[in-house]
Amino acid sequence: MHSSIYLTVLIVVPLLGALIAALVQKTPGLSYVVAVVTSCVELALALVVAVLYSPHVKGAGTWDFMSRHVLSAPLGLAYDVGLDGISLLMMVLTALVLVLALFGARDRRQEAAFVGWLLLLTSFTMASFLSHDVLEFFIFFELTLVPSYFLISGWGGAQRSRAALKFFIYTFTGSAFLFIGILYLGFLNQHQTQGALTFSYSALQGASMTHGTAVWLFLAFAVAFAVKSPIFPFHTWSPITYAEAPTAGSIELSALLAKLGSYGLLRFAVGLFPLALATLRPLILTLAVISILYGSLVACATPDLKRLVAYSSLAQMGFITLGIITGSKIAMVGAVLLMFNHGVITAGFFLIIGFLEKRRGSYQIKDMKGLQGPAPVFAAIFTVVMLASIGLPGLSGFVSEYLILIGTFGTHAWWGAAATLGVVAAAAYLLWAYQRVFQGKATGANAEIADANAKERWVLVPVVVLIVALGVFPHPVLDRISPSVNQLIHHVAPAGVKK
Amino acid sequence: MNVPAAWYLILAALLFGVGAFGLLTRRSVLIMFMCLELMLNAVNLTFVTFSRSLSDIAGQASVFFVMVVAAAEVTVGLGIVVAVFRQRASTSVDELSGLKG
Amino acid sequence: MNGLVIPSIHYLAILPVLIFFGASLLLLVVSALVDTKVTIYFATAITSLTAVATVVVAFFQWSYVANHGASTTVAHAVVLDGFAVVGTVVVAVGVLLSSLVAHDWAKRERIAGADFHILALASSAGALLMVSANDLIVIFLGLEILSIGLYVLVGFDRHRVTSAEASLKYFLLGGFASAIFIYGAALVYGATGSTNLGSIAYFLSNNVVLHPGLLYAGGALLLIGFAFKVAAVPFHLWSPDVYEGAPTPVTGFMASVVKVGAFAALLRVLISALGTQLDTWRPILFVMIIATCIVGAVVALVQRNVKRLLAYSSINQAGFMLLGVWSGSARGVAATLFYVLSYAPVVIATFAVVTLVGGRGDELHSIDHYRGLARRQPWLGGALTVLLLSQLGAPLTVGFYAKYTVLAATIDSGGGALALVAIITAAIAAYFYLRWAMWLYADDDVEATRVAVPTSTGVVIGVGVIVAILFGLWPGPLVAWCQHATLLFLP
Amino acid sequence: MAHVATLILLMPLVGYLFVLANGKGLSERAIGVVATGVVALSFVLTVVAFFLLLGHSDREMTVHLFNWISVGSLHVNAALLVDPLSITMCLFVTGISALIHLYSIGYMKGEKDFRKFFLYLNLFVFSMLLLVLANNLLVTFVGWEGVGVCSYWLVSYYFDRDSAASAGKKAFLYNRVGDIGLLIAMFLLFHATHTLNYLGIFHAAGTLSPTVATLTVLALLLAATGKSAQIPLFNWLPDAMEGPTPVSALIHAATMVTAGVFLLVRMSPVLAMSPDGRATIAVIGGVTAFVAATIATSQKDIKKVLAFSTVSQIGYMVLAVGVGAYSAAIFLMIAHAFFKALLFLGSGSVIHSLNGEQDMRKMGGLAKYLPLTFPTFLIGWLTISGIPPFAGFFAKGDVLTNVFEHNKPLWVLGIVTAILTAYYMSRLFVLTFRGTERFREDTHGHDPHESPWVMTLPLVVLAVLSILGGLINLPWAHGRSLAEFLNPVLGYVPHVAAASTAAQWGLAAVDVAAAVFGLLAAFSIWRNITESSRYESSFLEHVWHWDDFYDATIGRPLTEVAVFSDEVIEPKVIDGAVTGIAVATRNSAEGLRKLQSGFARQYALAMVLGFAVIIVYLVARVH
Repeated sequence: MHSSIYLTVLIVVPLLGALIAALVQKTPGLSYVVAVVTSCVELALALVVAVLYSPHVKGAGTWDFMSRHVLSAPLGLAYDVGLDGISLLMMVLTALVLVLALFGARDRRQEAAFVGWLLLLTSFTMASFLSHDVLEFFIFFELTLVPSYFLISGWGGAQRSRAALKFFIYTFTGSAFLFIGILYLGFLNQHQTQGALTFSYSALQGASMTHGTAVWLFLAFAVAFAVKSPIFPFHTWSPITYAEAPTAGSIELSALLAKLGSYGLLRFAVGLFPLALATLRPLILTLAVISILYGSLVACATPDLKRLVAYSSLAQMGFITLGIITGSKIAMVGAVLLMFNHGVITAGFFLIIGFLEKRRGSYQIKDMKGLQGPAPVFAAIFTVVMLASIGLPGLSGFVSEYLILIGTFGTHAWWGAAATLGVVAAAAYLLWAYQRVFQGKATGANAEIADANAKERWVLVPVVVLIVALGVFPHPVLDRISPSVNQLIHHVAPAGVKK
Repeated sequence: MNVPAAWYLILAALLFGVGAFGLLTRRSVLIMFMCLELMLNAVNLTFVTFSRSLSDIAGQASVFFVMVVAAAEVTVGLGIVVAVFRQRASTSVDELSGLKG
Repeated sequence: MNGLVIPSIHYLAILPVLIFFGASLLLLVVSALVDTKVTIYFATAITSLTAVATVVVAFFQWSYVANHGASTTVAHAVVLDGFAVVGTVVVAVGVLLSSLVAHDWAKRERIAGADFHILALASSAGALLMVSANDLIVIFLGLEILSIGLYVLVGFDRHRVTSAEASLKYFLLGGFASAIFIYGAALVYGATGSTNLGSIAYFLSNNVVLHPGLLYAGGALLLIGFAFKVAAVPFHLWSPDVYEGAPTPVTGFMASVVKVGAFAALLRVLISALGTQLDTWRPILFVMIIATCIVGAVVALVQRNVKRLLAYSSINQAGFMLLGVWSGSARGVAATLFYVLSYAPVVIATFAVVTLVGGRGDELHSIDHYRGLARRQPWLGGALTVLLLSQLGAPLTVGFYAKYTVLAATIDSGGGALALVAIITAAIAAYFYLRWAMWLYADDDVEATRVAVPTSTGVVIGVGVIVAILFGLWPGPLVAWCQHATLLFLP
Repeated sequence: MAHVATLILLMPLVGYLFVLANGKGLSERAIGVVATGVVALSFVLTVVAFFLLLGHSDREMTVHLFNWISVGSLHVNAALLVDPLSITMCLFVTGISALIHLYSIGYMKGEKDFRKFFLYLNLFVFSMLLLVLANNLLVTFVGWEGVGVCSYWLVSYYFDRDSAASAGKKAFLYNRVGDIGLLIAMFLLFHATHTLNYLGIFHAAGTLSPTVATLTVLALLLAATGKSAQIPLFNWLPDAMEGPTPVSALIHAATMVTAGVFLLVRMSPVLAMSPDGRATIAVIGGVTAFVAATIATSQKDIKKVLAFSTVSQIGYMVLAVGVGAYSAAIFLMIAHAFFKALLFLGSGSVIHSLNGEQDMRKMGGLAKYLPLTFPTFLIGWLTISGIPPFAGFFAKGDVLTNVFEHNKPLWVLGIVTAILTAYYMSRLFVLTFRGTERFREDTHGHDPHESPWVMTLPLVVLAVLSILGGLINLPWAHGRSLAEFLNPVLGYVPHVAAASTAAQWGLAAVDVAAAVFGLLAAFSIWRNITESSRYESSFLEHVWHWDDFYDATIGRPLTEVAVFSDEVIEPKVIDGAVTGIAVATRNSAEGLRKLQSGFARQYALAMVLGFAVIIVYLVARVH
């Protein structure tokens, strides 16, 4: 077992970065440098932790880097961090996405504030992924709203204020239920143990409850996470938000914050209320499948690229939810993997869209045509990302989607079969978008645009590399996920989950 | 002759009610003051009655407090009325509805 | 009838009240005797001194209580317990901050003389009395002292007609409310044979009530009296008008100090006196809380005047404070105490900002006047943002833990549904707090002028922000203190 | 052996990466040489592997590369299965690919994206080899999708032509629909047999329940119809002719489109478990063969004719699979690869000589201008028409004989199709090489020029192969025949009395008769006319209105639903619910604020009412 100091540093470094960035805001550009350095340090740290975690691959004990400090006994408030294979992946993603956002989506307006919010957001997200305490998770989960809100409302597009408010209020309302649920669970546990009020994950896992209570609590949790993910029909905030947010914001939101939803669903909803699964599984599976098909359908018709990615994310999150809920181990592992892959893929999408928007001053599909002529490199990279998202074997998206589908098919054949249709749908809307944007004859402004410059290519390199590498050699990652999922399932097992 | 305590209480309640009713129905600030006074005196009557029937002196003591308070209220209240009257030569509360919504 | 017995008096218990009265009288006398008007600086100095002295006294009170436990004095009419001490501290701090804001305000409005401070000190004395009262009559006295001072303070601004209107409305309705309250006290006295909270509790726990009707009616009337003071729906209608009409520093004072006094007394009456009747008054409170939370949050959505907006916001907050009362447990009392304690400085600071933006004549309170404030003056705007986020209940601000504690208490006593409704209204409230915050960062418009930030007001704002953030990061000690204070709650 | 197999697979990938890595640096010549060289190399290696395999006692060996996916009970290795079937496939895939690479050097000369073209081509060969060499369904699926995406790229190679872009998309989507079949088949098999390895599945095939077996076979059939352009998913192939002609020859004639047939043959042990499934396959194949043939008779574009002819020929193969004549299917597949590649390349050479003209009405009389293309094309024509002793005769004969043994009605359909085949090919031949010269305005009066040697050499080689191809599986040559070579890996088929030698001669005679009849018919009709509304019905020309049908039943409705959800459901329903709540709140706020009338006495009244409510409650409580 390693010391928890690593994780604490992971959480604190971005905070310090934000602080320094604020302090040096007088000198132009310096704050950006600070942020970049911070992000690189963060990523390096994340990788170090990932390496240190390796011994657990053989799945002895899956939790590591743990420690718990009670901050306020009467509040049951504690600083309690830990890392297992699932949060490991999310941690790396968090650090990675920050780097991509900073390098790929620089915004020079009030730069100090901009990077400051980004760093804060990273710190809070990191903390929520690393929390081993439900209340602590909730606090940081809520906290991520604030930086996102200011990023959107400060640097977004024309309708940014509407988008920001909608995003905040919607998710805030969703987490209201989560909050009540957490408190209820905490006191339930306290009344049982007659001990101190605690929200420690492992402690609450021990709480016994009636089936009805479990169902209600699960719902309370699920609503918040369904909004965050988002899952149909709670997705209405996402298209406008992704569209209006600045590129960096869209990246953070879709690649990272959405995963907070699915992560919470897996770790807390499923992890704490296995009893409820038996009852609610059909409902949630159905919603997931609807998300897949409906998202793809709307993506075919939606007029701009960012909305397109928003709806495709809806579909992808549908796959993830499917894998989490279906209860087959294979599918769960696939879902966790897809959380990571989808993060990388959407980041890639939004980066490219951002670059194109910078050149064309629009992300409307109708404003673009035949870009493959003047910008073959963009076209090529977009194709790779697109094919990964479609689920082309050999690229990262496929492995995760395949695992989810084959697992689901085993436990819930019909839902699995329905979800398989999503594979075609994804191809349909993405290829059509590709045709409209990149193929055909480029005229006017479209013919003029410059291809990716060196910096942009370098930003996109890691995306492509990850997409290919995880498509061909996923097993190092799978080896880290599987034991943790095993443990989770082992706990959930009573609720009739297939091993 | 010996009148049962209940009658006093009912009388007090009636007085209180009359006061409240007046407060709700009359426009003139001054009359509303009187209604307030009436209500407070109804309270006093109640106190005295109870203190008698409980044969406990504390009740009667409270009456003095109430009287003092009532006096204080009136002074302050009249001050305010004067201030308002200076601004608009009227003592009707209904004209004071600038603040709303 | 044997000779008159002078009750023994433990002066430490009533020392804060005496100090405040003394200070108030002192200022009064001085300003009466000195032919030239006493300078505002002198008045503020005295007030600050009083507040500090009171805090010091509170420290001694605390150690006394810690050693000897809670005790009553003056024929059990006044109580000295941890709860009272905390309340005293909050009131003192509230007065201090408000007077600091009023200081600059008075200078800006060219209001010479110490009148404001005299009145503020006097009514705070009332609040202190309510905090430590253990007898319905004493509570009534406290209430009246508090209110009568306020009536004048509200009408303090002679330049604005609205000020006088607010004052008269407040006076009429306040008088009505106190009449109702004292009538309730009378009925309870009739039903239980005493106005002393302790004796009432004792009586109710040992006898069967002959006339439950009397008791219930009395209790209801008392409850209404308090509900009026804390502006709970449907007894809240006065507050938006009064908040808008009153001079802004006074509004801040009302939103903090008055609430402390009212809630302290309310807790004592409902929990220590009528604790046995929990099942009776809980449903009433249940409905009242839901109405209060919803009306506060919803009506605020359509307000353009920030003072009215804050009035409704504070109605919503009052709903949350009542949650602690509803739960009726030690956890609940502590929660309400913590809520009031953490809310007071934040709201005073918020009104301090509003005072500044209000400008000469205290008129500029449309939300439009906040457009681009944070872009022109990052520090002021940032401070207001933090204060708003705290009232919104965002994590890492003290407001979050305030809401957390009351909700926890509610759920602990089985009020899950109530808690859910409350927090959803918090989500609604988030809308107007955020919209306001967003205006602060909206693109700068040209003709807007910089807002001057005088020192003492700046200090107040700073304090508010520090409280919001510091205890947001590190709520432990404060919460523990409130809990400890509640353990020393009588009985 | 293992290394050889690995190298066979890796060679094209090496070429791909090499060209990719060297960026714009390489000259066209260098690129062409490298790309062609690597493929030729892997052909040589395949030949080596072939003889090594002949030497082996058991002709079935697995080459383990690395562990790909391993979760819970799902273990998938990246591994190769070297057995007669895969080697046979490799042989003709690499061989023909090499030739077509060579041909492309000439054909694509001076194209803008010359480099990209060869990149795709190499990647395609790699994927194709992966498809045939894989030892489990999932790796096959990788290759399966790989060839699909390469085909997408190559079809929409002229991306600035909207028609090309759409065609590429269409190809990909139709294939995707087929892929659902393959995925479902995998899921079914995995949960029934707990493995995806071919050998494992075959081993457990006996335990499959009839339902699962049939479902699996149908799913596989769906996959095959997608990839191999069979009914109902056949109509992407003609559009795919938008790609450069070598692509049509390699991908859409010789190799990729036969992958479906290969898959079915590969899974023959599972097919063996489901007679119903096989019957369905046979019908699909027979009908497709016929329908496509009819359409081919009325096409004006030379490549379209060849495309439908391909569909029709593959129909024969599927038919063969359906009746359990797996070796016959493979035999026809190889022969078809030879002559169809030949025909496509020939037509390519023609098109090349006419500066890109594809309409047969603007050709004619080319025989004397194309001294090499003409004779080779002639051979191709005779071969496909089924004239002995060319490969086509034997291959088609083998298929039809087996069909005759199992299913008479389908045999009749097959014969009719044979007549049609001879007919439309002859029509094509006549319109192109005989008759009057109608191409002058295309060539601006010049004489058409024969293509360079890099293009003609492949023609010659393929012509030779078309002539001699029959040798690999002569009906009377038992022992050293393809059938005997493949037999061990093929699924068991219930035996029926094989036709007697006499009967076989009879059938052969019928085949020849059919061919000759079609031939003569074509010559008599098309000798001196170039178009005829009588013999080219628009119904056939428009592919039985198949596309319009899909468009009306699937395409447009779905689009409308999509637009509806985007323009109505999203804003009105999903978002409307939220905004509705917001508006409702706002309105109630406006209502509540009316209560705040500003009249103090009304406030007092409200208090009294509140008191009244409380009293009512208390009274209710006391009693």
